Amino acid sequence: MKLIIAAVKPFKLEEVREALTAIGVRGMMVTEIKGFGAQSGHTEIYRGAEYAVNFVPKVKLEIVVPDSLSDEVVDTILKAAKTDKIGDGKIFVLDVAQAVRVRTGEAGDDAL
Amino acid sequence: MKLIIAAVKPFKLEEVREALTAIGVRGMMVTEIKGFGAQSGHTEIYRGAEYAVNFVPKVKLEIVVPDSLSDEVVDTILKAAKTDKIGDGKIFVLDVAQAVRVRTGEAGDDAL
Amino acid sequence: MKLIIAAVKPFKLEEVREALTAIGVRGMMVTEIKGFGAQSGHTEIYRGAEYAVNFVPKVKLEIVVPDSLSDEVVDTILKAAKTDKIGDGKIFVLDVAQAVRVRTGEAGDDAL
Amino acid sequence: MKNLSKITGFASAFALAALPALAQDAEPALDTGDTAWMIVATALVGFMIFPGIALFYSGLVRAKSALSLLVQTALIACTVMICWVIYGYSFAFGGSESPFFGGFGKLFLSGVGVDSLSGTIPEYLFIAFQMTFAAITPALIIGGFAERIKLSGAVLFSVLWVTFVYFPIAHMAWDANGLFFNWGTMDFAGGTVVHINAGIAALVGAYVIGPRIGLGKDLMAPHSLPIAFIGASVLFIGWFGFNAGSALAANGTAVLAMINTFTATAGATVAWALIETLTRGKASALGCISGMIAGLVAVTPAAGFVGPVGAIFLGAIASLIAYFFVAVVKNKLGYDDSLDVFGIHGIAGIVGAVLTGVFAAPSLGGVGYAEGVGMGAQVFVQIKAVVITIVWGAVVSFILYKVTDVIVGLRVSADDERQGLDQTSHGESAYHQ
Amino acid sequence: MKNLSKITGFASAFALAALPALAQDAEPALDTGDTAWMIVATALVGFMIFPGIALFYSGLVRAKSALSLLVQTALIACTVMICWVIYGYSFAFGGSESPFFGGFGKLFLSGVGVDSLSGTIPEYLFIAFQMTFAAITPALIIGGFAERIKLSGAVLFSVLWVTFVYFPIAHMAWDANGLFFNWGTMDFAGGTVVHINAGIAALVGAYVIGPRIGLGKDLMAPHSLPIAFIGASVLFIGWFGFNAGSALAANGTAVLAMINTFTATAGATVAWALIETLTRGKASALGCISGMIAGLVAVTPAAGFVGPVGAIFLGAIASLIAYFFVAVVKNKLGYDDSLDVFGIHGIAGIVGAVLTGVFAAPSLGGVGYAEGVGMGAQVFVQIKAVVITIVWGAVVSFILYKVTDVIVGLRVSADDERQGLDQTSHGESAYHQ
Amino acid sequence: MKNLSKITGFASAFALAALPALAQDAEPALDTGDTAWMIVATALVGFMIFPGIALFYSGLVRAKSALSLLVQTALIACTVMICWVIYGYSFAFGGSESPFFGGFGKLFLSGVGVDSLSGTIPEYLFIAFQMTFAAITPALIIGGFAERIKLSGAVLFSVLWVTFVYFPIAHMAWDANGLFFNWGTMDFAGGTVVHINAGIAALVGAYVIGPRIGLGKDLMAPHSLPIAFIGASVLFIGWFGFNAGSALAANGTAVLAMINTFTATAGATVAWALIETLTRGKASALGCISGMIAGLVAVTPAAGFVGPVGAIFLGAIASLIAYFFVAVVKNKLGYDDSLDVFGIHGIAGIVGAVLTGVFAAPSLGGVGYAEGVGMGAQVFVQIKAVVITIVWGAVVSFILYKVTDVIVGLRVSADDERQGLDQTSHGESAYHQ
Ligand SMILES: Nc1ncnc2c1ncn2[C@@H]1O[C@H](COP(=O)(O)OP(=O)(O)O)[C@@H](O)[C@H]1O
Ligand SMILES: Nc1ncnc2c1ncn2[C@@H]1O[C@H](COP(=O)(O)OP(=O)(O)O)[C@@H](O)[C@H]1O
Ligand SMILES: Nc1ncnc2c1ncn2[C@@H]1O[C@H](COP(=O)(O)OP(=O)(O)O)[C@@H](O)[C@H]1O
Repeated sequence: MKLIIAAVKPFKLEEVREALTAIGVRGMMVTEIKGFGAQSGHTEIYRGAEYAVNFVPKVKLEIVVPDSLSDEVVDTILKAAKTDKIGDGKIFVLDVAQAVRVRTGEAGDDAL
Repeated sequence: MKLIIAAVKPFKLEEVREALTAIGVRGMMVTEIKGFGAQSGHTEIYRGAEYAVNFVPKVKLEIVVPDSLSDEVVDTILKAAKTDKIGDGKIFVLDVAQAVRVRTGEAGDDAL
Repeated sequence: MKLIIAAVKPFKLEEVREALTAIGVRGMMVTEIKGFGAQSGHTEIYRGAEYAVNFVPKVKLEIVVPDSLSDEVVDTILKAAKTDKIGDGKIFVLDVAQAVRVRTGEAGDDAL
Repeated sequence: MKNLSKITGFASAFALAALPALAQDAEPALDTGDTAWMIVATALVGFMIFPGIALFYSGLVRAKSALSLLVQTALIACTVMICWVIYGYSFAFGGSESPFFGGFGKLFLSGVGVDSLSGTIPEYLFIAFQMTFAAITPALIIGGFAERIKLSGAVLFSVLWVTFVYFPIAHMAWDANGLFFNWGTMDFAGGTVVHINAGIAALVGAYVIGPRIGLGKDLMAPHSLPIAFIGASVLFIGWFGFNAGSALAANGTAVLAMINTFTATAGATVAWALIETLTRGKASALGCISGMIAGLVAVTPAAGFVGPVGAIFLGAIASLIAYFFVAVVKNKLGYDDSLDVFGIHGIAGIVGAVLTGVFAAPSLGGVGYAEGVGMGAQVFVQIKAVVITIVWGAVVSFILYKVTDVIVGLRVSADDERQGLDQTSHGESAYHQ
Repeated sequence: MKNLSKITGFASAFALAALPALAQDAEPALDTGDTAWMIVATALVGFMIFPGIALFYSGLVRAKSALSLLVQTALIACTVMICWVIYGYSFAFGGSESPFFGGFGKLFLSGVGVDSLSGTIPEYLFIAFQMTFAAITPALIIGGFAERIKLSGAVLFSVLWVTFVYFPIAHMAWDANGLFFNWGTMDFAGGTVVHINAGIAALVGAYVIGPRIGLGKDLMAPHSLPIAFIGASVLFIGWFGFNAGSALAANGTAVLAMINTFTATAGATVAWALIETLTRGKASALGCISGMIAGLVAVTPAAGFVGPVGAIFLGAIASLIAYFFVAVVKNKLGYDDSLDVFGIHGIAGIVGAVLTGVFAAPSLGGVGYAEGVGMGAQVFVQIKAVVITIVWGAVVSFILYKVTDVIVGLRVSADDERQGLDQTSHGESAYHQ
Repeated sequence: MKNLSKITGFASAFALAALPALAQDAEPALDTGDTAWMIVATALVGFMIFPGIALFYSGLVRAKSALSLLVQTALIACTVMICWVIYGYSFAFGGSESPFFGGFGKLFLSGVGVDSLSGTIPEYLFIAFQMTFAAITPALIIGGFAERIKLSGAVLFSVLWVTFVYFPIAHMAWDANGLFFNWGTMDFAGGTVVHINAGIAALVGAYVIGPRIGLGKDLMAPHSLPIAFIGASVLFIGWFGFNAGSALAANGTAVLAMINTFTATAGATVAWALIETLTRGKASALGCISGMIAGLVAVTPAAGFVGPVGAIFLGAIASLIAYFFVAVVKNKLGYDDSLDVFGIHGIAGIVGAVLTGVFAAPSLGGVGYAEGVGMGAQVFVQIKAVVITIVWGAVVSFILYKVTDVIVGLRVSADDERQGLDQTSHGESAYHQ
């Protein structure tokens, strides 16, 4: 199995989720994160005190899928999250040794 | 070493943490996440505008342990997080190449 | 490529980020987490009801870099995040099978 | 006298001043009790702005625009206060005989001094009290196009709007020479001038400016209902200044207005909660505060004219109609009156204005009509005033939006809107936690 | 006269009205100053509800039930206001001669008009002022079983409770024919009627309904202490209407009640902070606002009877006893009076009621007792009134909880409770950030 | 009379009492209207503390110290109230003939009773009103060293400071025998006594205690601007009690003070927003509330002396100078007056005090000067009072900080500061969400 980690723009979350459900992804973990990258942050001034906010709000998706589905998931995210503007995000793929569903104890692909 | 990622129900966090400490786990990273899966979300209506909230609040635990401890940790979480209701969560296991403790620079199992 | 996960003290975030940029890291994902470890939490009392807060606020950094850069990144974080006090944090290194940049579709090291 | 004093709260002050029973002597003198109450009433209406309406609106939008509503409210109110002392008071109450316009007689409050009286209170107090009304009305409007308006556009439009819509209509309704005033329209505390007026302007604005990006797709739930609740509660309490203060004295009429404000709001809040429970099985917090505002708006024109029990029904009816409008009708029409200024202030305002003519009937516990006037006739003049206000307000507002758009522009860029007004228009974030 | 006017705040109005010194002429006439103050006092007590108590409670619960306390407070208060004008006022002040019940003479406020007076103020004002007292009391109770009560259960119970507990006890304490009133019990602004009453009902409720799931295991810390602080502060300021307003006039007694409200609260707040510092080395924000409320409750019966310095001690003593109760005793007993309604309103109310009999002594700076009454005798009637209130309140409340449970049920399902009342009872979330 | 009554708000009470026109008869009697207003005014100033200034400050700091500002404000205010009734009132208004000190004549408010009058209001009311001024002033100071002060240090310093700085200067400014008072300094509601005084003490404190760890490096943005906005708005509304209340009566002067408070604040808010727009293209929420406070501070000494239009300019000028100071000068000097107490209260206070001497000119719409006094002479005495206040305040405050540091210490440990005062000093967290 593979763990697919994607950092995307917050307002793209719904679109990505729908696209993934469409191709049969049945679960994911979503985290609000602060992203750092080529897309620069912004400055805020409070009574003359200037603060550079170097981080940009992003959403991180973590999805575990059978190896077979991995590439399709990556492509789907690529399409759904794309705005062609800087800061669209990244996708990373890692190997997963094992997966278990807590409720049933099922392991492996059945757990997903 | 192994990285064990578990998504569980928020109100189970304390129980799981206690169970893990009991078997000698000495550290973990906990993140509040939005979970998507078989357990459906809920709808909220604001002045007639209806919103489907597809995500369910979950807690994500990330624990790095020596290979030897890995299975025991998984079983422990399985037991502690179980409510037999849908949405109990998942456990994923990944390989970790290296671990270092910042304070001392110790590496490998000693770092945990 | 490697995924480097580091849990550090919140007030060290800026220092670490600067140090990493200095050695050419061009992106990262930052998450506020609750850390559990040797560093003990604190107790809060509300009208006589005592609560032990076992978790300590930490910041989690996730950085994907080419294998070549991996060790340097670890060392840099080690130096920047160190206060020699308990709770300085941990660094974990995992293998990454693939990386893609959403905007361009570039894959592998070019995506970082 | 009696007749006049029935017609409108503001009028009564002038009226009462002459009643021997109430003034120590024939010629009017300052009454410390009336003055004490009206100072407080003025502060209470100020409280409706700072922070009442600002919080109510801010809590209902998404976190990324939470500050924009605070800034818009504050700057609009402050700008209008400045306009008021410079020319607004004169345009509304400047003493001209025209039924539409107060004239230039009191520009810069000329001729007013520490000792000038208006009835039994200092004229400065009448000016300040009226100023708070003028300041809050345009601030109500901005809820119609929240989260996408340009700050400069909002402020410029407000200045134009008070000048060409509010000041004239205030003159018509409350000045002794005003059009509605002489029709005998019953508008105790400003249902037409303030609420119908604001509601219609917001509706037009929502159409002209267009819906928020992602409407009906993205989650646009209130970012903090507790903050909205604080705002609504402050509006509730401040409204006692608005309604009971419109008696311009600490007398039985003021007290009647106060108890009616309580009972109408109670009726409206419970009604909204009940209809929600019946239609979806749950009574919501947003529903409670929406009903609360609907009741407060509905009782505004009626406060000094109806009875406490009648007020319960008046509030409840207005609340149910407003509910039906925002929960059903609005979604069909598909415009984006983001914070339901028309749906609540406009609709409840219209219902309240008309029902004032009904519940004022002695048979329904009201104080009755002017001599020779019956319920039918009264309801008719009520409707007449409502229609004029709607037409005048809609047409002029539309023109002013277009003018504003040409001069400074009304809407921010799509990217700025998506990122949120707080960062793009104000360079701040509401929360750092 | 003098004697009577000492017995209770509300009485004094009627009393004073007749004093030539204070009314222009023999027969009572409306005093604009008194009316001005009482309008404001009424608004201030309204402020204690919207948003005072609502925020205080909402901030102290977990985020997942933050809205439920707002909705319950709003709907209970609004429902009781409706009951008040329909039959509550009559049951409490309807003019019957019974020491327990006001009768049916003023159902629907019949016979009351714009010109009816009560002392030197319009009767509608007395009605509205009293209405706010009736509306806030049941809203205080819900803190005892927060985060697990059914909305329908909370509202139904409140209606039953005001009908069978509050209205009768209000009659006993404040009506000229009332039981306590004629005993000469000193309860200036409602320590027994409002606070002891609410505290005991909450305690019974906590027992009947049972503790929250996870009590003592899960973290149940306040989700927003700043919101609770806003609520407590609004209560503090609103309490001036509650206490000083109970003089029913803008006179020396009202002013004495005001300064005592300040000093007693100051003493209580500092005392709670000190005891916390001594026992655990830290003074907490929750401690400050808890002490504040304890002081406000304690001075309620005493406000017009004791001196400003005596009030400091009265507040401090009540605060320390309340602290001891919520921080030590309560945890031993193990019931879940979630927001310490009994621990603070009940305990501080009892202490305040008894100490009123003590600090009223001229030797301690108080205004003294009725002719022929000494401290011992006074303390005895104070205790008598407290005991009757506790017994009546406890027994009747218990029955009403059971009745409510049968009709609509009191507690939500375990799953709903765990998920939080906001989503399960109201279909909303307090925050979207 | 006239002359005197022009000199200061507080004086006018005594003055007016004797004017036949305003009192029923020659010898002073209680006026219910004046009493009604002053009861409310006192509650409004209390509102500025609970929760006004507490929220304003709490919202502006980081979440980890949000509660510390609430606790410090509450405990300082409560402690000072206790000091006030015990000896503060006597030190300030005890009746001694000294120009600097009120003496020991009224320790424990001895000699004051329910019937004692001060002008047309009960003396207890004058005492309570003044008490709120004494209580808020030290609470203003703590903004200068927020997020790093020890609670014990903050409270001890406050007690010392009111004793050796506030009480004497209050005597000088407002007592009939006071130094400034007899110079004919115009300070209507306490620009020197309250704001300049607090500003300078905060500045000295910021220097003595030193900057926060990480200043200029870490993000120290306000954790909740909505909460700060609520605080600022409450301050705005409460300020009507502060300014209009300083007339000590419900008269024309009180009303003038009220309308000026509106217009000056409007001018100041708009001015700050404009200068921000010009200099950085964005008007911020923090800017709006900063301008608001600057305007309120600036109009404090002027409220009863200038005209509504003049007040607009007075507010705007003070706002621009304060902006320049906090946005430009301060960053150069590099001290950490964390919440700009000096930058806003101090600077706007000084500008307001001086400009009062200018805008009081009849030619500028003001009420004019005492007989035989011209603008130049008036401005001179204004400056004299300001300088004395600054020198006295700075020197004595410096000593008191050192004394406090020796006795209980001023600053928490670096670790505690880094972790945040809420957990380390109070054992709580502001939010659990
Ligand atoms: N090397 C990296 N490791 C982890 N996350 C990264 C890395 N580079 C970028 N990211 C994430 O992807 C987001 C977008 O990347 P960015 O460089 O800003 O734009 P783009 O992806 O268009 O080049 C960043 O905000 C960050 O969260
Ligand atoms: N394929 C997946 N990848 C990552 N996380 C998942 C995946 N499937 C489920 N999860 C996580 O597990 C949680 C519970 O899963 P769900 O399908 O809702 O119930 P159950 O585990 O009982 O089948 C989800 O909310 C989500 O956070
Ligand atoms: N085994 C582990 N797996 C995952 N995270 C860990 C582990 N051990 C520690 N951590 C993280 O590192 C942080 C610091 O570790 P801790 O043991 O408290 O101090 P130190 O690193 O100085 O020994 C913890 O708060 C936790 O977030």
